[in-house]
Amino acid sequence: MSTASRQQGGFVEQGFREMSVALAARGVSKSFGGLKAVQDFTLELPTGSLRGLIGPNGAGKTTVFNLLTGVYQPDVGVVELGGQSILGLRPSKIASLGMARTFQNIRLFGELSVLDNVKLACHVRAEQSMLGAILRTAFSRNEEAAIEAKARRLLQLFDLDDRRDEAGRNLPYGDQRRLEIARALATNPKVLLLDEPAAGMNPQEKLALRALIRRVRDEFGVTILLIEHDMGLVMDICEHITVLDHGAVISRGTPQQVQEDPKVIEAYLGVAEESEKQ
Amino acid sequence: KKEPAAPTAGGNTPAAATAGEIVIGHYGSLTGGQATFGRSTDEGILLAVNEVNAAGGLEVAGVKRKVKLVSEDTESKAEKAGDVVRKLISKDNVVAVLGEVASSITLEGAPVAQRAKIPTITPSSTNTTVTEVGDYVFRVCFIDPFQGYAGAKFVREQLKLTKAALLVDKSSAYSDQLSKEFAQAFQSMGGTIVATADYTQGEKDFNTRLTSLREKGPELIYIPGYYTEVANIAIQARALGMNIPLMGGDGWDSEDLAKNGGAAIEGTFYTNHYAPDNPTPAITAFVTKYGAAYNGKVPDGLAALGYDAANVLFASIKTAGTTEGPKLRDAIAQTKGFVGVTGTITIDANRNAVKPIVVLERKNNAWVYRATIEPK
Amino acid sequence: MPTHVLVARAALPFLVSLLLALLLHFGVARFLDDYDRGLVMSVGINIMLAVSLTMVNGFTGQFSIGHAGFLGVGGYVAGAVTYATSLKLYGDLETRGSMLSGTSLNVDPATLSWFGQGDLLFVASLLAGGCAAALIGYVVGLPSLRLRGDYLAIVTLGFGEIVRVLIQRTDKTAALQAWDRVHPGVPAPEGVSRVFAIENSVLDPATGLSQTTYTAVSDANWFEIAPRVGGSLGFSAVPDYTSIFWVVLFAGVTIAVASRIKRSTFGRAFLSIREDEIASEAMGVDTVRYKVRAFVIAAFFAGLAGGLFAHFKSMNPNEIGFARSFDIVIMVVLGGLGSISGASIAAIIVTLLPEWLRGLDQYRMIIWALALILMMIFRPQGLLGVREIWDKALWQGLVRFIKREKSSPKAGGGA
Amino acid sequence: MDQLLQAIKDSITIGCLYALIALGYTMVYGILKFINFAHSDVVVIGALSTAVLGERMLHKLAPGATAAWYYGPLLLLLAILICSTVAFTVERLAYRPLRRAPRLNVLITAIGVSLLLQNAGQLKFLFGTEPHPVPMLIDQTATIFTVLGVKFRWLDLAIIGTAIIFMVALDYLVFHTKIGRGMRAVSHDTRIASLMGVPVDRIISFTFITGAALAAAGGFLYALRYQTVTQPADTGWALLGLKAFVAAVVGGIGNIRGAVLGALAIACVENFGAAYLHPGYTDVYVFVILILVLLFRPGGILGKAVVEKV
Amino acid sequence: MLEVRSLAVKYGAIQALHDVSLKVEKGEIVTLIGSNGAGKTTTLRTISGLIRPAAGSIVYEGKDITRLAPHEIVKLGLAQSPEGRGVFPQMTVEENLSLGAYTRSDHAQIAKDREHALSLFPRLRERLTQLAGTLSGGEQQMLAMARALLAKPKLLLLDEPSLGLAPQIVQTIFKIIRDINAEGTTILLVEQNAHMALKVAHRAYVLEVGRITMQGDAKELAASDDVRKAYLGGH
Ligand SMILES: Nc1ncnc2c1ncn2[C@@H]1O[C@H](COP(=O)(O)OP(=O)(O)OP(=O)(O)O)[C@@H](O)[C@H]1O
Ligand SMILES: Nc1ncnc2c1ncn2[C@@H]1O[C@H](COP(=O)(O)OP(=O)(O)OP(=O)(O)O)[C@@H](O)[C@H]1O
Ligand SMILES: [Mg+2]
Ligand SMILES: [Mg+2]
Repeated sequence: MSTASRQQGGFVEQGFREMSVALAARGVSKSFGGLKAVQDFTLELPTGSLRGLIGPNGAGKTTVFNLLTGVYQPDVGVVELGGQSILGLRPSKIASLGMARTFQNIRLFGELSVLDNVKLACHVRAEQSMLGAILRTAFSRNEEAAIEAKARRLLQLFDLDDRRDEAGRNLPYGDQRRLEIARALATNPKVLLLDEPAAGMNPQEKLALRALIRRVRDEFGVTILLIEHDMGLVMDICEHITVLDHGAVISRGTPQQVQEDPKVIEAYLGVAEESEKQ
Repeated sequence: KKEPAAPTAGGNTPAAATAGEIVIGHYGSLTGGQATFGRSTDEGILLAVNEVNAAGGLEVAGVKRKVKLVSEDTESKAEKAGDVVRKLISKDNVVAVLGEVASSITLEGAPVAQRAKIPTITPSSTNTTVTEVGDYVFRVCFIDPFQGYAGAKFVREQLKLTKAALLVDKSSAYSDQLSKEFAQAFQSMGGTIVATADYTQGEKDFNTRLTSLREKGPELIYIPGYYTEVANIAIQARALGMNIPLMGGDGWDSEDLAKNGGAAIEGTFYTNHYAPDNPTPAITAFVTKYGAAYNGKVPDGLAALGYDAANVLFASIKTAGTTEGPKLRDAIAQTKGFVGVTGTITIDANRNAVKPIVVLERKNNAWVYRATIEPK
Repeated sequence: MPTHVLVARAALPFLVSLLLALLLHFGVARFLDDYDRGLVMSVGINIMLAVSLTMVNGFTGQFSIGHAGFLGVGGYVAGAVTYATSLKLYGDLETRGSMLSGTSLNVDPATLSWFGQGDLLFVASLLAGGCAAALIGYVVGLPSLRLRGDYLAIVTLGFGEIVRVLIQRTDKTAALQAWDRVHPGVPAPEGVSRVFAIENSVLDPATGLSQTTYTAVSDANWFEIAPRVGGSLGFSAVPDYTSIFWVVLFAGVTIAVASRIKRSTFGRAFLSIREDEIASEAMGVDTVRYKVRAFVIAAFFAGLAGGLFAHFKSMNPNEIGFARSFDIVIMVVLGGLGSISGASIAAIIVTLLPEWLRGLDQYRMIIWALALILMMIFRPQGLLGVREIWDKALWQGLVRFIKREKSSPKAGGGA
Repeated sequence: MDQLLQAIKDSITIGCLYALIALGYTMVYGILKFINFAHSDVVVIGALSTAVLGERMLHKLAPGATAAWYYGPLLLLLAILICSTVAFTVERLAYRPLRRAPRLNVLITAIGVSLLLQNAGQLKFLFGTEPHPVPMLIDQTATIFTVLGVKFRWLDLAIIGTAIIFMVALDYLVFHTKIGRGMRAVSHDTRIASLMGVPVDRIISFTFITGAALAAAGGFLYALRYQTVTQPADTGWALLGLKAFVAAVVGGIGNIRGAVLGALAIACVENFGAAYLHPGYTDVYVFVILILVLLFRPGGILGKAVVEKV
Repeated sequence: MLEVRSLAVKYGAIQALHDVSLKVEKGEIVTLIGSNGAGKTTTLRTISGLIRPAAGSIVYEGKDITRLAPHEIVKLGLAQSPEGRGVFPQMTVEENLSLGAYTRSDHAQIAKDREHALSLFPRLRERLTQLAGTLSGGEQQMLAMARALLAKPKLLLLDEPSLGLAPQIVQTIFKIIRDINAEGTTILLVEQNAHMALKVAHRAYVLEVGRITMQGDAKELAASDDVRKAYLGGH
């Protein structure tokens, strides 16, 4: 797997110029009752990019994620994954097509062990049949072994291997967040959506997370879209940022451009950015 | 003759015989939905057993031996009946099994006894199929076809009515069969069934159904159900202004029907195994003894049948002179003219009891004996 | 690993079941009396029910309280197949099994073969029952597309009740009838006074009353015979093929299949649904499909159990209702949600304890109820929790526990 | 026509009975999220204590005569007292220790309690197995008016009236009092509710007592209407409980007004089904309607489908 | 006002707190910082009576509250805004707010406080009839804070009030903390945003794997090297 991903990583470098689009949303809108949570949202994620989605609370960021992953269906608009429309598909189908996510409110399988959390996520790539599993054919046996190996490798990467037998919900908050990312990666995604991965972490842990996200992008060649309120983190690692307010895109560009956009300062950053930086 | 590899052979060594005691089993619904029936039957059987023991025991081949009764609970579930009968036979080594009231439960228990070649007598399962299980299965009650016939005959010949409606408990095979037999007999005697409606055990509300029956103008409603529902049906029918006679079968037999139905059951009839006020010596003696044993209770038909079933068994053990299954079976099959509380019982070729039926009428707040219908 | 080793390993649990079944049937059963043997079979059937329900309630965390419905469907279908075929082929309802099958009392055991044509019929009917139940399981699982949690539970309950009422109200079984009722006017052949016949009731619209005629089973089509098995009297006219051998074999297979699934990637997929459906979808688990699958598999084994039940005791519509379903749920929870071995042990307890308590008379059911409540209060995670008897962790925990128990009194003694 | 009228009248009266029972289910479900299978047994206790106490008090009453007017309310009060005590004790001893256990455990405990109450009730020195007659607390036949041969009796009025009084009182309690607010808070999240200062245990006890009082009223009216109360293990009771529960679900479980609506709906389905389709399949109609309602409105008629935001 | 003495808490076999002692004086803002899994939430839960400690005691205004039920503790004026928002998801925003004032009965004042809270979070006013569960993460956090304000406690425990909030709202939250403190509410604050927490607090405790490792004046701690390194992301 590592060689494959590295190749893919190499491909990313070139593909960047060709602007192959991993994920695209065009003119997507969603309202709840009278509330327009997302309006005419458009976004293109080039393959291998690492981009950010920010905006004030209730701007519609999580809703965008839900629209992309099939949890909600857009009222209008198109969502394409690798050039193929994924409108109307169930979230599980979308996941099998190569999109994974983490949740703003952590959703681990609390009673399952850390290892099983990751192994479960490998299920979507499993090829054995249920009958094969019942009869425990050689194929299913080998596949189980491969899944175990893959899960262990991921846990090692995320520094969670020594806690693999613990129940998911007994991990501290920060570890749970990392486990969520590991679990998402286990589905072999092409696109990874992270919803506030740094929430509830202290500055020290956030630093480590930054490095980890970069590494994931580089080593796995995954395209990443990130929601985060920690400006330090967003501005540091994202190549490109989209800003939402009241469901509409109010600005997009490089961190530099966005940070200087008066609309963004008014709606979101405010004076906060100043005091944060002290 | 030895039975090859009968699984019970190991269990049925005459351990009881050496102890001098004759063990008989009773399986019945001592708890659950039909506990009233099971407990009444049990009391009747116990009375018979105590009587025999008080007289020093049962004389078998010249030796007086005490009788021991083992009663087991089926929880009113057919599913349990097999287990329970197996237990009586394998663990308690009973020589014969008495039991169940409900035909559906007896149908589960009887095959077990049949297979083990232990005679079984059901006191009160009236469904025809019960004794068809095999040659070890007997009953001391009449069967539903006869009861339906007797009811029809009474309505046509004594009440002289021609238009009847049926209200059937569809959850009970007893009710189902009885209604069909009644209808058939009634029609063959020139009556007509003007309407039919049905219900399920445990239901409490019959207004809609009674209303629909009323529209057809019947002169009598035949309700072959259990007294639990009949009381309600009567009350609701009277409240709807239907003051025509109601009639049913032995499922009505319980002092609770009067208690619950109150004035509404005035002018109703039912066919039964016996009438406590029927002044035959057997009945009077039984009623007195039963009252003395169970602080003044008036025995219902199930208690009387339990008592008779036990006594038929005892008489057969005496004539057989042994408790061995096949011989005992033959002795029971030869029962003829046994004078029981519920009439003179003769066992026919199909192992059913041939006996007369009585009709009771509710008059001035009391059940009174009205007529006897002899077997066809 | 060489192929034959792999194959042997793959088949191991099934072989073990077979051996155990043979051992119990020919070995242990000799020392038991009829009653005990009956209990062993009841236990086995209940294990199948509990383990199959574990796949729905324990693995996927759905909450089915209509499991007895599948027992009913399987039992009635399997029973009907044997019943109709026996009548059609043999004209009677005797067993024609082998030494593996249940009651063949009228036959000299020495003449019995290893596998009779009756066994073939029996196994075929069991499979038919299982498949019918699985089909219904599919239908019952479908609402899980829209319903979650307790609402799904209530739908399963509703389904169970519908099955019960429908069975209760179908016509009754064919019964022995007098020859002249069935063939009016035709003289009876010598020695024949009664034949198996089915009732044909025609409703007279004027009176609402049914007119009854009879058809001899030998003249009827099998599809006329098979469905007529309902009715409130119960369905007891099924030849008793079920034996300890078959029950133990099928219970073993059920346990093996369930635990194989549990330990495979599919087991994890099931468990993830129990933990968090939304996250599970996001990880690519098609939750609806898996829930339906769980229902289908569980229903299949419950249907098999039903078939065994029908060829052992009698089917009765009043006893496949919700009370029975609750009994099975009790076993599952008592054993520990999701634990296969736990459910099996609980099935043993739930079957045997009330029997052992006989003798307590009218207090028996009270004590059983109290025991149930106390077990829930003092062992809320069930007997084994989510663990299995064959999990190392369970034994390690036990060893640690015993060691601690042992060491503490020693310390006390030393002081 | 008279059949229609009769069916409507019966639907309403029976619907009221179902509603009283359904409310108990819905309240306990709402607050503890488990189906209290022992609830129908509390209804039985209400009905049986009405019958047994009535028998004791009024044994000198001439057959067919009606008791003085105050016996009705008196017996109702006693039934409420007994049922509430039973429910309180059960909650305290059997359910409270399981506050943190998975819901399925509580459910099994409820089944255990139900078995316990049934079998204890069958003991000879309690209610025994035989049916109990109910003294005439109200003249069964006294009619207010008759339309098309359908009689509207005082009895029907008493049932509907009592039920309405209880339901209105409950509605007020839940939606307009502090206790009601507490109940609703506990129903959503006990832990957070306790952080808001809501005395969770007391509220839960109170809910059980209220539910039991309604059950007692249901049992009482039942006894009044049907004049005879059968033993506790009678399957009819379990089925009655089940239908009341189904009513609660159809209306939207946890929703007080929904329970009443669901009860009326279920009673209609039963009575109209029996009158116009086939009386033998009433249970099937009820469960088919249940499944249909849930498929088209997964939260019940008045219930909100639970939305979970991710 | 609040004194926690030698608190020990266990989750089954895992010991989450060892010998934790801390003090909150009337009128103070005290903050409790520490990395993930240090036991901050556990400490607050134990104070509120949600968890029974294995050892130690909690004294509030001279009264031992270690064994009191959560609602009794709230009645004494000690409220908590729990971790993970803890709104009632199936209730509307409006109902959530009214439950905040459950223990109070001064209706006129409640209405005023409600107005005040809504003016602090205009977002909530727009959403009064929405089910709290469908609010965005940040909106839920605002609701939890507003609800805590309506309880008018004497001592308020806040568990990560700034989690998932946009930078500007974070500012608002800390301003509110200062304001209500100025109005006389004592506050015990648990924060990951140690930076801001140390700025508003008077005193601070540092919790590490279930033990208090440092304590003292907030400004001084913020300046100390250890704290800068571990919790402020300083270099
Ligand atoms: N299922 C729903 N029903 C009604 N309103 C909803 C629903 N989901 C989201 N909303 C509303 O849509 C808006 C956008 O919510 P969303 O969760 O996308 O915000 P967000 O940008 O992720 O905010 P935050 O940073 O606080 O997490 C919010 O105002 C929220 O109240
Ligand atoms: N219910 C539980 N069962 C077992 N262990 C638990 C439980 N809750 C917490 N823990 C453990 O107790 C320790 C302290 O947890 P706590 O939630 O108090 O930490 P915290 O300081 O609030 O961390 P965070 O900043 O992540 O919220 C952690 O190691 C955690 O894994
Ligand atoms: Mg969000
Ligand atoms: Mg915390």
